[in-house]
Amino acid sequence: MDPRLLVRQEGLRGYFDEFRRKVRGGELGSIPVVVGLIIIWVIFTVKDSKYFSAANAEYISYYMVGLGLLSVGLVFVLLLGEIDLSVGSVSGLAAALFAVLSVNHGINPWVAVLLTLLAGMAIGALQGWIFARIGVPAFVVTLAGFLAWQGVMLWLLGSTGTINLPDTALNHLFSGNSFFLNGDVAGAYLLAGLAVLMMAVSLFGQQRRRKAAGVPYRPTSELLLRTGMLAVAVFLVAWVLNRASGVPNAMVIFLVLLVICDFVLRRTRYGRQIFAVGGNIEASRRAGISVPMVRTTVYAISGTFAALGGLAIAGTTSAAGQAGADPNNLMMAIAAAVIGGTSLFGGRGRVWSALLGILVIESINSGLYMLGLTLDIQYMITGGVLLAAVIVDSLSRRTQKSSGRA
Amino acid sequence: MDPRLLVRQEGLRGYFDEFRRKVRGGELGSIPVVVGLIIIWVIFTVKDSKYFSAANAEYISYYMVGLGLLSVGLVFVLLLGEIDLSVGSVSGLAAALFAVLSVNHGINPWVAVLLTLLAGMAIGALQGWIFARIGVPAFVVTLAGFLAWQGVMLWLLGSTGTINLPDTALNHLFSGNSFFLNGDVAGAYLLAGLAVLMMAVSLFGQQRRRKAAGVPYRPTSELLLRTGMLAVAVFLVAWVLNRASGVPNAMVIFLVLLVICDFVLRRTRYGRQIFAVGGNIEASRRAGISVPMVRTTVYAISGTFAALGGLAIAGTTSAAGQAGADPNNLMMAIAAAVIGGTSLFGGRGRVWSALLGILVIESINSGLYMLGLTLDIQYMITGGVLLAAVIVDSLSRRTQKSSGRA
Amino acid sequence: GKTGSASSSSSASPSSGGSAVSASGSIGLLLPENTTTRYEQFDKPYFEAKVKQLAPNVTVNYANAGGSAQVQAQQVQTMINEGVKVIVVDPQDSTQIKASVDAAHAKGIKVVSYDRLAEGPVDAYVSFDNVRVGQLQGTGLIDALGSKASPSAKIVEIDGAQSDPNAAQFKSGFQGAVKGKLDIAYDASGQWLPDVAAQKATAAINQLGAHNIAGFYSANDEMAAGIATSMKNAGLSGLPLTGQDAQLDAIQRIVAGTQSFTIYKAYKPEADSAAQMAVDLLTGQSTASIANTTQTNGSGNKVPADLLTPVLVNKDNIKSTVVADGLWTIPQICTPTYAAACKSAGLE
Amino acid sequence: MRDDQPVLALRGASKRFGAVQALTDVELEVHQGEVVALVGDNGAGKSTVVKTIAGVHQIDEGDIEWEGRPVTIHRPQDAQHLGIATVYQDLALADNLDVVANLFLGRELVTHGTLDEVAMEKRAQELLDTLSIRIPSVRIPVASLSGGQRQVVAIARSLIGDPKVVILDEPTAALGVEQTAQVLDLVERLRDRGHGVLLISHNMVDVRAVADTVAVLRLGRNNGTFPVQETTQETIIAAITGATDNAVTRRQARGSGSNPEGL
Amino acid sequence: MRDDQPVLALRGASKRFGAVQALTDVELEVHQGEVVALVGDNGAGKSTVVKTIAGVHQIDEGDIEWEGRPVTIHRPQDAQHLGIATVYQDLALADNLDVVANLFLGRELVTHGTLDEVAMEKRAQELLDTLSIRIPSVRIPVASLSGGQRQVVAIARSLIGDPKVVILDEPTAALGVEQTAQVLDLVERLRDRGHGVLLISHNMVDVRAVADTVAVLRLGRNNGTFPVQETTQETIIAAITGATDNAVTRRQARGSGSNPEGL
Ligand SMILES: Nc1ncnc2c1ncn2[C@@H]1O[C@H](COP(=O)(O)OP(=O)(O)OP(=O)(O)O)[C@@H](O)[C@H]1O
Ligand SMILES: Nc1ncnc2c1ncn2[C@@H]1O[C@H](COP(=O)(O)OP(=O)(O)OP(=O)(O)O)[C@@H](O)[C@H]1O
Ligand SMILES: [Mg+2]
Ligand SMILES: [Mg+2]
Repeated sequence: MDPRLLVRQEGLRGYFDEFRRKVRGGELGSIPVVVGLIIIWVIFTVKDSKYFSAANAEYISYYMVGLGLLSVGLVFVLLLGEIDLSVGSVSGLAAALFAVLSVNHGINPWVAVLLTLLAGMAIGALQGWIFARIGVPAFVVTLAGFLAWQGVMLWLLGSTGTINLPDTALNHLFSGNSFFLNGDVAGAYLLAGLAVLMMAVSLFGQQRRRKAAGVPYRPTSELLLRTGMLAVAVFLVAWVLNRASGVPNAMVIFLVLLVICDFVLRRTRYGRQIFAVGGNIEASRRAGISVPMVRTTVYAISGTFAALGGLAIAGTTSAAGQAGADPNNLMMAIAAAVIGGTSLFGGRGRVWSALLGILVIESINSGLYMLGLTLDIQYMITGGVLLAAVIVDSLSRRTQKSSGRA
Repeated sequence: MDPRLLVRQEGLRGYFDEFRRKVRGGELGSIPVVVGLIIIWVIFTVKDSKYFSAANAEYISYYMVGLGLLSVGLVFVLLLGEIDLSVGSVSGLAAALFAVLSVNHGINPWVAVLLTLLAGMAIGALQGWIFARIGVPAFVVTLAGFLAWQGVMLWLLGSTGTINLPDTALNHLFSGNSFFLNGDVAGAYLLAGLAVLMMAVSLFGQQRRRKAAGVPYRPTSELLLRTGMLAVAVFLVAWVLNRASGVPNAMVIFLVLLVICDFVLRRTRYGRQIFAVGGNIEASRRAGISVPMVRTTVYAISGTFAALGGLAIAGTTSAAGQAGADPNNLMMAIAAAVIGGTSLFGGRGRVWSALLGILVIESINSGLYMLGLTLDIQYMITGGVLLAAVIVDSLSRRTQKSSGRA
Repeated sequence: GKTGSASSSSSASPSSGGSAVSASGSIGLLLPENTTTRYEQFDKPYFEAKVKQLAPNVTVNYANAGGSAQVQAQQVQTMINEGVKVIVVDPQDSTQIKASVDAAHAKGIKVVSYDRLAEGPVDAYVSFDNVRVGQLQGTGLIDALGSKASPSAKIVEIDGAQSDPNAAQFKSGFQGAVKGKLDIAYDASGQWLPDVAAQKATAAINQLGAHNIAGFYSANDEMAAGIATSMKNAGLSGLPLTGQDAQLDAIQRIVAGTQSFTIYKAYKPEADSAAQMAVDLLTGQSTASIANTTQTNGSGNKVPADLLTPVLVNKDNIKSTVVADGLWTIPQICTPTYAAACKSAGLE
Repeated sequence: MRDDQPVLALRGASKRFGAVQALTDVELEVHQGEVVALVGDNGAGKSTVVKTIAGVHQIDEGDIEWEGRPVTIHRPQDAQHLGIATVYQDLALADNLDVVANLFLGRELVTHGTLDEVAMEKRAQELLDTLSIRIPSVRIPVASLSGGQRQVVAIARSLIGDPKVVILDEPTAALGVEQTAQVLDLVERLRDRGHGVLLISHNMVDVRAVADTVAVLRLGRNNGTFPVQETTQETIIAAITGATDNAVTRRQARGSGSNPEGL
Repeated sequence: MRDDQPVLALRGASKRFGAVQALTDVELEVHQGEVVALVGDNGAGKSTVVKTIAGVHQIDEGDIEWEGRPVTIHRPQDAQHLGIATVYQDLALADNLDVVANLFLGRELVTHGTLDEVAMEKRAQELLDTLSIRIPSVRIPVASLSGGQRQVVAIARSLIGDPKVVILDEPTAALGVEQTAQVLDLVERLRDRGHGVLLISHNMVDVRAVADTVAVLRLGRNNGTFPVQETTQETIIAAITGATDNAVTRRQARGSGSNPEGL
């Protein structure tokens, strides 16, 4: 053990000491965003008491899904240090494609979903391939996609205009009146219990293995604290959502995908390769990683999530229309990932940032819609809050940098 | 002299040999874009013979100015390896501000122009400062600006909506019926002659100084060739524009600004600092360059050009309205800079890329508009051509990389 | 008990049989976009004022979707959560709004479709007839062309955004009116954007040749600003140019002679009518007093409707229409630049 | 010099970068159980040779032979699959990843499809201990390591997997005296185990200590191959600098006059 | 040791990076006309000392004294203005700029507000010639230079302007034998002209050749300061490694047994 390393003391005590040292050194992690979120909630509640209601919590947890899914795909791309400007257009195209397939051509809705997701994946892979193999900057490829896929969408919808979607299959799951276990109270608590269990199994299992191998491990007190905090949070959310109609199925799908993506990024070879390429392309190449493969697949993932997000957005209106490819969706999805803490410069971030960021954005949106402000004020506030959220984050990261940890 | 260096032979012969070697090695410079431009012209001329007319040349040279000005500002930002997403919104805001100041408040139009440009500069500087000093990623700051300035614009125009601009002062210069020397044939040739003269003086002056100092210099034959090629190009353009109404004053303003910016970037300390920061921030910092100063001022420049571009765009409609902050303008301005050859990764590029890129984009636009295609086809073609233009460029750069020159 | 709080709040409403003046509750007003001035400038304040006059205790919750159907859906949901009793919605996308209308209907909330006819179980509808607007533009253009109107007279048509269903209605109204009477030689979408419209107009001029063009169709005033500039640059200022919305800048151009006319859809009667319908529905009364006709919407529902007639405004009737209605005042129109033209047009 | 077939050989390799002819007709052989030192002036082309063999650049002309048959090495993977491990002069580590992740990059240990972080951490700790480097924690990002620490991480990287030929481009440049000694020990251990080693170094003392053969490169061309045992340091330096009268000899001449050795 | 005031001194400097205490109470003095060698194991904190003095990092505790009075150095500019020129171990050149532009970065020659490219190119050529490095052309981007070429560019950079103290962090690590000799000559010239030089190196031969004083750093703390003339190499190495029994001595012991010096 290096004598210069300031080691954490044993036990809960040491955990708090380290926490205090980290806060002073600016290693705040998600704390500024969470604090920001609470401030946003307080302000809107003061403005309109209806804001702090179970109904609004449900509203947020439902409407965050569409953009949130786009954002998850973008986290993968951002981890590479790249950008995907086409996600908004791809999501619009996916909704249109699905509608044309399932409504106009009468294909089985699940098959249509599958075809749509495959189309999203193919689009992403194509863009990724042009970027990775031909070397066109990703910004340009996806900017071209931004325009071209929008064109394809308009062409697809050309003769019919907006198409209403039936309330079946995935559309039902993504619609606003589909809840986990039909909104039974047990459903929400079941999900919460599952989350806590997974966390506990993962943490304690890891501790056991590390102990056995004789490498440093986290003390049991810390693990209990972490599990406990998660438990409080998820059961609170479950309780609130139960006071409204339960847990929207859309949210369940979103959370399950988040867990899977988190696993892929942190615990598999492929995830490690994504981080490596995002950190240093030349080093990755020399380490034998196929950089073009990683790039192509990451764009395919982004395209798939864009398609899924498009279906979720279409679910909120039960229709696929020409306005589906809203460029604001793109901006907001990127903003969510960044607010949540994923670096734009690659190699640093987590999929959970998509959740955290989209929570911030939807919390602002729902408040603004509720207050019925005119659009000019609304734009200014969204812009301002976005900025404030990131200023806090950047300031904390600056302190961090000056103490050598960035 | 290093024996490994393949030196160019003396005389014109050597020049051509080197040129051939460069083409084979993929160091094509602007050639792919120019070839692409010619292909675009040929295709549209085949589709509609009116495309290849003096009137259309005049059309392109006039309508390219607004977006071109946005693009020039963006080149500065791209040279830093950053992005400015707010230019579209700032340009809309600038037009609105100018209209409110000069029409609603009756302020002298030149004073109003000055105030508008100052406002653009201040906005840019504010964004740059937040980025440079607080450390918020530029992407996020300008994304916030993208939203917020649009809000301010709506609020400014709130009570009156669209405002008609009088045909005076800068608005006259930016309007479609204002020509250099009132469209006199001599005007165009005067400008062409001036350009050739400047080029010749600069090239031969440099040769003389280098000769005197005993460092390597370009042979006279090469200088003559370069000057000659420029002369052919500019006199041809002058002749074509004279067949229509002459050289639009908007274009003259654009070209003069391009020359100034090129000078600043290539021949001054400040320009060198921009390239250095774009190449390696830490090296610049250690060399005593104030990185935050460079960043803040570059964003101020971008803001100023956005404001000027906004006035130019308003000039094309003689009105400032709420649709001024079109997000497509942003996308097109970035695309122009990149198509023209400015790297998105910083440290590599020229302001002339704004001219070249916007020429490509307006050539496509004018053709598509002339054919009166529907929006879906239009989107698909613009996206496709954008992609094709950059694929060629990237492919040439790849050959280059494999021979070690990228 | 999962169907929760929202339904309980809505089931209470229709008890207050008394005078409208004492009614309480809230009405949601949802407008679609903000690139044209009308919504936040006129419709919203007129509507709020009328509601205040009819029922002082009723509050109006407002939301503007900024041109996004998806945002509008979220806004409807917010209104439902807030417990409004009537929703007045100008749908950004009249098909896509159906799910929101269904959701509101399921909670017992009444829906008034404003300006554009929404799909779904809508309770009342007030609007100007979009097809009629296009027809008026067509006949107005033919009138403005006068003796030059002929089946070979070449017209440049710049439509609204392809993604906006209204644009298609204007277009079909216009094309129906001029069919066989004029030659539409160039037809493209200006995307509701003036700079795009200006460029397309210039492209059309280059394509057709300036001398071969008889007139220009612009779907609205915003784009007419750009087209007028392109016409001026090509020396075609004298040719007819259409518009719609009676924007201030368009009125000024009409005064100056660079635009022939605009279509004025008086916002106040429309907003008043909608407010009356909303208050009626809020208090459980029938809308029959105002809704004198019915319209069938895209999903087959027969909706009681009040269809208002648009007015064509040209140099001759500015005073009796937009000025008389208080939409614009003479000092607003006759700025120093337009003083001389105003004088000759008889506006002082 | 051994008489068996070289495991790795370069035949008439040439490489051009733009207008610079970096390598011209370079020949090089590495046998099993042999340490070949590649020396030369700055910019002589040594690192270019290394990158050529490792698949970072491709040669314009000439061949690479592996165990007697010509091979094409397009990408770094190709070299790795042959059994060539390389430590580059420009280290190329992923700064955002921690020491363990960098060590195992591209060769992660996996159980049931999941990264086996525990096993990797344990093995990393052991590897670094044998190179006697002090790194505060194997879980800190490589960005925060000192120059020497980074170099040791890169060297340790090349020992994971079981390469047949190890190429070390100035491995001890940033290392302290003790770490340098460890790396030289390591090179000897590799040789004794029958690996081929290509070592690039400017330090003649180190080269003479471990190398069997010295290949000199000068301005991108071969400038002689010498068996270490039978060659004086002066001969090698003359081959490197291209002259017997050079800054080194002048300095030594002056040194022995004005500034006598020792105390 | 001279009795005049040190031109640069570090008093009780401490620096922490996150959970790593990189420097603890470090003392250091550099006098005019003196070459101080700062040596120590990898990760001992040498580069951190350099960056602290040069304004890249700030110290947490302690003082920097310049000509006797305490100064604060927040930014690299501050150090430059005092007259400190630094060659960093991680070179930090702008890869996209050519050699000339990098040499003069931040100190461009200007006539009439315009960059005087001709004068800069001439001067650059001269400077590089004195360091006897071969660079194909001073107009190629630094990205395409070899490791040693880059290092020489960085060293040449520090000589532009007229610094009072020159700090060199492992300047000869990547250099060939001839270039190393040139740099050592340069260090002696600097000393003779009355500049103070702080030289960091792992090469004991070089250190003993040019340094007047050797300061040893171990695990972020001072571990002795020795006048070169009166100290044996073994003493210094023992101070660096913290033990007289280390890999170096073991290797030497073995070496003298199995692998006798010389031919
Ligand atoms: N990517 C590149 N592009 C252009 N030129 C290059 C490139 N890489 C190397 N060169 C040139 O090739 C020559 C040889 O470089 P190389 O890096 O192989 O030298 P080296 O022998 O390793 O030197 P050092 O001892 O300084 O590391 C140099 O003149 C260098 O300028
Ligand atoms: N930016 C940083 N963030 C965190 N830790 C750092 C940072 N820079 C250096 N360190 C730590 O500080 C210690 C000293 O590093 P430093 O670079 O000063 O060593 P050094 O003496 O120069 O070593 P070398 O001889 O290998 O160059 C190391 O343990 C390193 O891990
Ligand atoms: Mg090298
Ligand atoms: Mg160091």
